[in-house]
Amino acid sequence: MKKIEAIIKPFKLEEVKTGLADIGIEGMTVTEVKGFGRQKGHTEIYRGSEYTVDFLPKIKLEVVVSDDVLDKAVEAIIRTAKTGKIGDGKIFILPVEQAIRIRTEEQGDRAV
Amino acid sequence: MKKIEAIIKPFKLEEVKTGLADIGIEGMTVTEVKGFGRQKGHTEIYRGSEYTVDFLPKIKLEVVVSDDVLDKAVEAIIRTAKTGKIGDGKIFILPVEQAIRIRTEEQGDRAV
Amino acid sequence: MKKIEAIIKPFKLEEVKTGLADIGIEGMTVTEVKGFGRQKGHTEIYRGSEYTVDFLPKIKLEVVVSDDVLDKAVEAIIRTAKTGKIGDGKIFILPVEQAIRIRTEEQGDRAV
Amino acid sequence: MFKKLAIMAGLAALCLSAPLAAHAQSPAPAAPAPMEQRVSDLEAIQTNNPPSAGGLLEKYAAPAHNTWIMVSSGLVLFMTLPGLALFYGGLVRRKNVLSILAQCLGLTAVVTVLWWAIGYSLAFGKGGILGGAEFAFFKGVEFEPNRTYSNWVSHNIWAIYQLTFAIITPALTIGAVAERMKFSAVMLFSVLWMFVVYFPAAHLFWGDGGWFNGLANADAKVHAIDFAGGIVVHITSGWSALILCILLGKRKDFGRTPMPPHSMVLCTAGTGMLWVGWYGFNAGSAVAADRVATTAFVSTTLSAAVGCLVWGAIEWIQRGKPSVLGMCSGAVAGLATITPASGFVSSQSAVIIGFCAGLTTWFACAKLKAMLGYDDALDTFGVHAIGGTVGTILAGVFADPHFNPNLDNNLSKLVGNGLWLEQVKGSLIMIVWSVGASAILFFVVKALIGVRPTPEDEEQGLDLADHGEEGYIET
Amino acid sequence: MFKKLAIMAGLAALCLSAPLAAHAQSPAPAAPAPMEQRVSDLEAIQTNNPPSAGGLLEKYAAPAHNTWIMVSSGLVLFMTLPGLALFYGGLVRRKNVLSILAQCLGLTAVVTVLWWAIGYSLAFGKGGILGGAEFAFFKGVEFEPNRTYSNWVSHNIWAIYQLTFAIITPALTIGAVAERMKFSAVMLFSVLWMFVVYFPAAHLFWGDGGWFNGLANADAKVHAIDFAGGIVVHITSGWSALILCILLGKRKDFGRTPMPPHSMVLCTAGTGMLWVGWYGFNAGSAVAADRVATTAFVSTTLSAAVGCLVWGAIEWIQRGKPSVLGMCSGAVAGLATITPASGFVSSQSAVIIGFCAGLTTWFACAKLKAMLGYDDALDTFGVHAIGGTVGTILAGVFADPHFNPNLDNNLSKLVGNGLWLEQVKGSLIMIVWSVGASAILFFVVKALIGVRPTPEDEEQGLDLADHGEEGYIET
Amino acid sequence: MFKKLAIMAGLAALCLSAPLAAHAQSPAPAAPAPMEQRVSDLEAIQTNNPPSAGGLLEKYAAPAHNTWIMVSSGLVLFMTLPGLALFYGGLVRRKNVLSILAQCLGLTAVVTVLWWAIGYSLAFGKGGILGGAEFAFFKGVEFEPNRTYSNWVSHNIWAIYQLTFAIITPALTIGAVAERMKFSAVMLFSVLWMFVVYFPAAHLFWGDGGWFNGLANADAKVHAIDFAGGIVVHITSGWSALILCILLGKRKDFGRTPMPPHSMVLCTAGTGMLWVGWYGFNAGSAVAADRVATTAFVSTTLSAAVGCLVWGAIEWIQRGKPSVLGMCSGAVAGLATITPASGFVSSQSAVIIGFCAGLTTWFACAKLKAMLGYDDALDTFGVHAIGGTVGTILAGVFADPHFNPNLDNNLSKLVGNGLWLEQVKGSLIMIVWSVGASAILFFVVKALIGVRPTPEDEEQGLDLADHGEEGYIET
Ligand SMILES: Nc1ncnc2c1ncn2[C@@H]1O[C@H](COP(=O)(O)OP(=O)(O)O)[C@@H](O)[C@H]1O
Ligand SMILES: Nc1ncnc2c1ncn2[C@@H]1O[C@H](COP(=O)(O)OP(=O)(O)O)[C@@H](O)[C@H]1O
Ligand SMILES: Nc1ncnc2c1ncn2[C@@H]1O[C@H](COP(=O)(O)OP(=O)(O)O)[C@@H](O)[C@H]1O
Repeated sequence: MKKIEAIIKPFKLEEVKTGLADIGIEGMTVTEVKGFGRQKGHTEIYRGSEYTVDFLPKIKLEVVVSDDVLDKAVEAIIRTAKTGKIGDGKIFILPVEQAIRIRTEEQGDRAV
Repeated sequence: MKKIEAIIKPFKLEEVKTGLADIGIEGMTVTEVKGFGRQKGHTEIYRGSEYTVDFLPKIKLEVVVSDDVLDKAVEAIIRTAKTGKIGDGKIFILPVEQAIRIRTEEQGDRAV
Repeated sequence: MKKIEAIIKPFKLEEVKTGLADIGIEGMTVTEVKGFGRQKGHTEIYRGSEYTVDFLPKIKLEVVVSDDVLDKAVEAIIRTAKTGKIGDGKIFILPVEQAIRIRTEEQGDRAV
Repeated sequence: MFKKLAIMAGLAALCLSAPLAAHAQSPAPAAPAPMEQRVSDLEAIQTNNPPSAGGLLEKYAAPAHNTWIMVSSGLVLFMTLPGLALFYGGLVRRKNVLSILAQCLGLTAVVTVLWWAIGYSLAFGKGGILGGAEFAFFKGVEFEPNRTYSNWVSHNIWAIYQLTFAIITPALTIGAVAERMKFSAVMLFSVLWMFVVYFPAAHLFWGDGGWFNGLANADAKVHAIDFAGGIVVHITSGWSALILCILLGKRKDFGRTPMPPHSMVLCTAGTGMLWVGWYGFNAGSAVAADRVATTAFVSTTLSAAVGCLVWGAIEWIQRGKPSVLGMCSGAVAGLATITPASGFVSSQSAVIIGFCAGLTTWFACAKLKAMLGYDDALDTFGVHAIGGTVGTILAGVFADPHFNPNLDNNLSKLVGNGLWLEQVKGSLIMIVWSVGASAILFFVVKALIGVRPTPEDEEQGLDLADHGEEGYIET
Repeated sequence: MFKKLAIMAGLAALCLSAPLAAHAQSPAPAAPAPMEQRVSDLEAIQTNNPPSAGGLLEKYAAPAHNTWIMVSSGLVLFMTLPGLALFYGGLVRRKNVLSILAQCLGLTAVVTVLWWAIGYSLAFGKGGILGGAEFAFFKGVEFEPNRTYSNWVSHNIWAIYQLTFAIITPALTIGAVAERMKFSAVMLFSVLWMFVVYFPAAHLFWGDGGWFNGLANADAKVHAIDFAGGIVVHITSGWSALILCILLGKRKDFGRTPMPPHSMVLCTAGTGMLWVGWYGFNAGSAVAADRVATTAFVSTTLSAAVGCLVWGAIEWIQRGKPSVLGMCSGAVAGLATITPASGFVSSQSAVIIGFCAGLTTWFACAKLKAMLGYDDALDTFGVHAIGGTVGTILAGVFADPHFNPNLDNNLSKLVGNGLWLEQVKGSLIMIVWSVGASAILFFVVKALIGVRPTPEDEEQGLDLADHGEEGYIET
Repeated sequence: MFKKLAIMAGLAALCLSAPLAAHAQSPAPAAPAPMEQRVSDLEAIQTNNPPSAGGLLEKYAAPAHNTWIMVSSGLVLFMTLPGLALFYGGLVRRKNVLSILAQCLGLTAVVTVLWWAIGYSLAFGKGGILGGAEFAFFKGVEFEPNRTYSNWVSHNIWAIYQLTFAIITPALTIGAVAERMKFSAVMLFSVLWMFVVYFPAAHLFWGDGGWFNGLANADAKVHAIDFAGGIVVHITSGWSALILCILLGKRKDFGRTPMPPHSMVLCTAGTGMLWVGWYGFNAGSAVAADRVATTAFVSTTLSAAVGCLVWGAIEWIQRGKPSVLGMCSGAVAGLATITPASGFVSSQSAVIIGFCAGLTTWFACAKLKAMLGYDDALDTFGVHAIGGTVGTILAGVFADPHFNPNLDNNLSKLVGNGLWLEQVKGSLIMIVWSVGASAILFFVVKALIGVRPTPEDEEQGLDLADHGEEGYIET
């Protein structure tokens, strides 16, 4: 099993979710995060005091998948999240040793 | 060392925390996340416009533990987080290569 | 590649970010989290009802780095995040199997 | 009683559907009255005395007094919307904030319609316990003052002014049962409660011929005074709240899960609005912009300030820091407590009353509640029942004809003498009445439609369960 | 220093114990008018009749009426800031909340300056379609009443009172185009719109010699009545809003991305403020604290309450729960719909009008909009255009001289007769005018400076794009 | 002075504890005065002239004027709670929002009690620098007007009206030291400051016999005018704020960490409330609903609007977009700047004053502060000190007896002549006084209880440190 962590633009979430659902992925977890990268932020000025915002709102999507679905899932994310503009984000793949569904205590691929 | 990531129902947090503390776990980190899964969401209607919410509020609990505590910890989480109803959440176990306590720069099991 | 997850005090974020940027790290993702640990919380009282807060606001910083930068990055975080007081936080290092830049589909070290 | 009501309603409906004719001619100008009479009528406006019979002004309200009561009506409505809505709304958890707003808004709308249809008539028509149907559907409630209640304020704006009291009273009650009573149950309970508790209470203490209307009714059975609603508003709502929250039971996970206010910012903003609006409540209750109004304005200000200070000071002494919620609570307690006394007392007495307000309500909220263990979610009992009761009794102690000459009409023997005992009597009767009636109504509503949400709904929050909406959406 | 201060204070107290002299002598009294005239002038203040010529009071406004209009001016401004700003601000997405606030604030400021410079003069000077420049820069707009508009209210406070209407009207419009129109475009459009739509509309229906001013102008071309702005405010803004939002196109991703209100808490708080402020709008439109004012106060209350109930009830029946937004919308719809009728009708009629308000605006917002598919973001059309139009026509049906004797001046033949047809005519003319003019102005503004933000700006939110600020900062 | 105060307090306490007897008889009706006198007294109410001696109305306040001052008192309190509380509260960081609310609420309560006990008497009793103890504990401050201050407004509501000014003045100051001064220190400092700065200032410029009361005191040492508090409120608070924030030092990490407003939504809502409330502040300062009141109402509106526009326009030109904070600041600056002039000037002058307001306060906040480097957290100095000073001087330039006939009493020679110089003198004296006294008090408070929280507390936020609460709880 692998965990896919995708950092994407917030307004792409719906599309990515649908894209993943289309290939049969039924579970995921999202977090509102702030990203720092090449995409430049903006400056706000409050009565003459500057306030530079270089952490931009992003969505972190976490999906744990069995190894055989991994590639399809990554591809689905790339396809749906890409705008081609700087700041589109990253996908990281991490190893997962075990997954357990709390309700049923099922383990492994059956739990995700 | 392993990292346990547990996605649980928000109102179970107190119980899970106590459950973990009871077995001697003294540190953990929680994040408010939104989960998509089998548990179905709800529809809100604002003056006739529907707004379907299928990301439900969840808590992600992260605990890094030494290998020998792992099973007890997982078991404690399952015990305290389970309601038996759909949406109880998942536990994922990921390998951790190193842990460092920033304050003391202690490393490994002593840092968690 | 490794993922560094650092749990730090919120007001240290600017410094840590600068510290990482200084050693050439150009991307990172931060999340507002709540931490439970040795640092003790506080008690609020609302008209006689106590409300104990033992989850304290923390920042989780995630940086995926190539293996060769890892040590410098960890060191930079420790240096900038340390206050020497309890609650300074932890650094965890996790293996990453793959990284992909969504925009360009670049993979591996070139993606981070 | 319900049969009588039904008949009344039927009759009124008939009147309503009859052609709205016959009333379109302006009053034919009579021969002008003698100069002396005309001037003294004009003076009577300034001194808030009744006009002479037969003069031009007899059919008129006075703009100055009308303005004050229009303003006061606006202020008291402002107390409920958005004042109380934000005060209470800030005190609940995030997932229930809309349920509070919905209840405040829903009660405003429902009580308005009830009041127009029959409530005003039952409260301010003529009778002992209740008025008759004479004013159903605001029949005859028009521009000309109803001089039973006011020398110079239009009957219709007086009716609306009183409406705003009728609105806020059940809205206060919902604080005790917040976060765990279904919207439908709150609405049904409140509608019944208006008939069984509020309309009688308003009539008994303020109505034409009301049995406990010590100020205006020489033949009152209890010679109680209640300037702006210590009994009629705060005792009825506060004591009903107590029994309701006991019968309803505690919130799910009460005691196990912390339930702190989700936004002390909203709560404090609401406190400010309540304070400002309360001037309409108390100073408006003079039903004129006269000496009694300014007296009430002063005493209201002082009691609120002292209540706020006292509560804050107790916390500071007791645990090293004054909380914002404590100061807000003290201010509101000071306001509730001075209410029955506000137009009767000196500024010095107001300070003393504010002091007692802070002390007693702090004790009720921070100690008594914990000791007894009921779950009065937002402390309606602790603040309003205790404040209202203490204030009602203190009104009997401190009422002073120098500040309100009306006390000399029927109460000259009691003032400074046994008046406080009448106050105790009046309070006790309405406490028993409110508690008893609310208990019965609770079971009626429970039997009819149920009162509590399912545990899942309570868990998820009433905003989604009862209204299908969320208070805040982050995206 | 303290000692010195004390001594000084003491000395000063001694030195200055002389009387503070008579600092209140006013314009030298002319030969006093006969007693009869003086007394009847004083009575005229109470009855809101004009003063006699040549009396002392002819040059004066009356404090009682002035107070009410000062209060009302404050209330109507309060409707825009913060009332409408919060109501609308809560309904948009988080990233656009400041753009709403900025537009409300910016319009307040810009319209104020326009009004002072020339707008008041164009609206309330003498003429058929527009007034002249006689009051430009508030020349001559001072303390003495302009008795064309009011017996006893100062000309200058009347001008400010009307300013608050001129402010809120374009502010209502922005609801339809929220989240996708540039700040600069909103400002430019509104400035032009004031000249092309609002000033004429205000003049036509309310101005001295206005062609459609049925109440005051015996020679009116259309004998329409509009008590507090059903046509002048709600029809002009609401129908302009419709055409604007159609021409502007839908919000980016409309239909694909959900766009729920980011804070129903702000929205509900704003609703409460709108309701309270609306008393200044409607009851203030009597331009006196007289019988018409209290009539309007009553009808406003009832229509709001009934509108709220009806909308809530429909939702309850239709999908099992009443939403807070539904109840808020119903209340605002009740308020908008009663506006043109408020000072003309009985309480019973107000209830019927409130009922129609809830029904029709619910249908427009929840059904019609979906059927036709335009993106009226915050339902300015659904609530204000529909409410205003329905209310204008119903005002013609229910207007009753018993509640407003002014109807007997020029309209006695039409009242209860063909008045509703005049109302239809007046409405139609202004609907066509508003839609046509707004369409043209839209293209003008588009050509000059463009109307829509870039898709990136719209994506990021107008708060950052147009103002470089964020509504909420979490740190 | 403290000794004297103590004696006064003792005496007053004696009075207070004495039986509340002797004053309970209603005024015995004297033989009616001649008709001419009675009618001219009634007219005097309408024209705001004093009543004749010995007439019936001599002992009465007039409902119309009383209503306006009751309303105005409510409005000015509304400015502080919740107006200023939200305006300032929105501008701080999330972790300090409650500390602002607590300080506003705490000051309201504390100043009220001080004012009642002795403050009103010191400010409005008779004397040169300070009044005496004649009104301690509101002794004799009752319904009958104090005709030194008002012809027709009750003494007690006048006292409460002035209280609301006494409340907001120290509350303005806290903006400069926000986020880094202990609650206890703010309270102690403010209490002392009231005695050393506010009570004298109010007395000097407005009090009976006040040395700088140019309007009412023919023998004034400086013939300054201050309509609604340019000097008394804005200069004292604003310049005290400057020295305080310098002595206190910068916020921890100032310059290194960004400290943007946590909620421009609250801030803007507060701005709207301040604007509306300011009508009570300025138009209420006529202490009557007379021509001066409506004049002030007009000029207040115009200056606010122009200030808002100017600030927004500068930002637009300078960096391509107008910020909401800029527009809010400009509006508040316009309000503060017109304050001393509001009841003295034409609408045209008000526009010019608003223009200067926007320009100068923008420069102070956006440029001067950065140049000099002090940390005036919420720009109390930049907006209130600068606005108040500029407005005070401009009041001297533009004051016009046509708009305020009282200028003809003692100042006819100075108006349009050297009056501006008197304004400069008055301002300078109070600037020096405020800065000096505040500096001393700062060190007194520092020595007694310390002024700054620990760095840890400052880091964690004052909400938790000083009040043990959080502004927002997400669960
Ligand atoms: N090394 C990294 N570790 C963790 N997150 C990263 C890293 N680099 C980028 N990110 C995340 O990806 C987001 C997009 O990166 P950015 O460099 O702005 O654009 P792009 O991915 O298109 O080159 C960032 O905002 C950040 O959240
Ligand atoms: N494959 C997955 N990867 C990451 N998170 C998941 C995955 N599947 C489920 N989750 C998380 O677990 C939560 C519960 O899952 P759900 O399917 O609703 O119920 P249950 O776990 O009881 O079957 C989801 O809301 C989501 O946050
Ligand atoms: N075992 C753990 N797993 C995950 N997070 C942890 C763990 N232990 C500590 N943390 C995080 O680190 C933070 C700091 O830990 P704490 O014990 O308070 O101080 P210190 O790290 O200085 O000893 C905690 O608030 C929590 O967020």
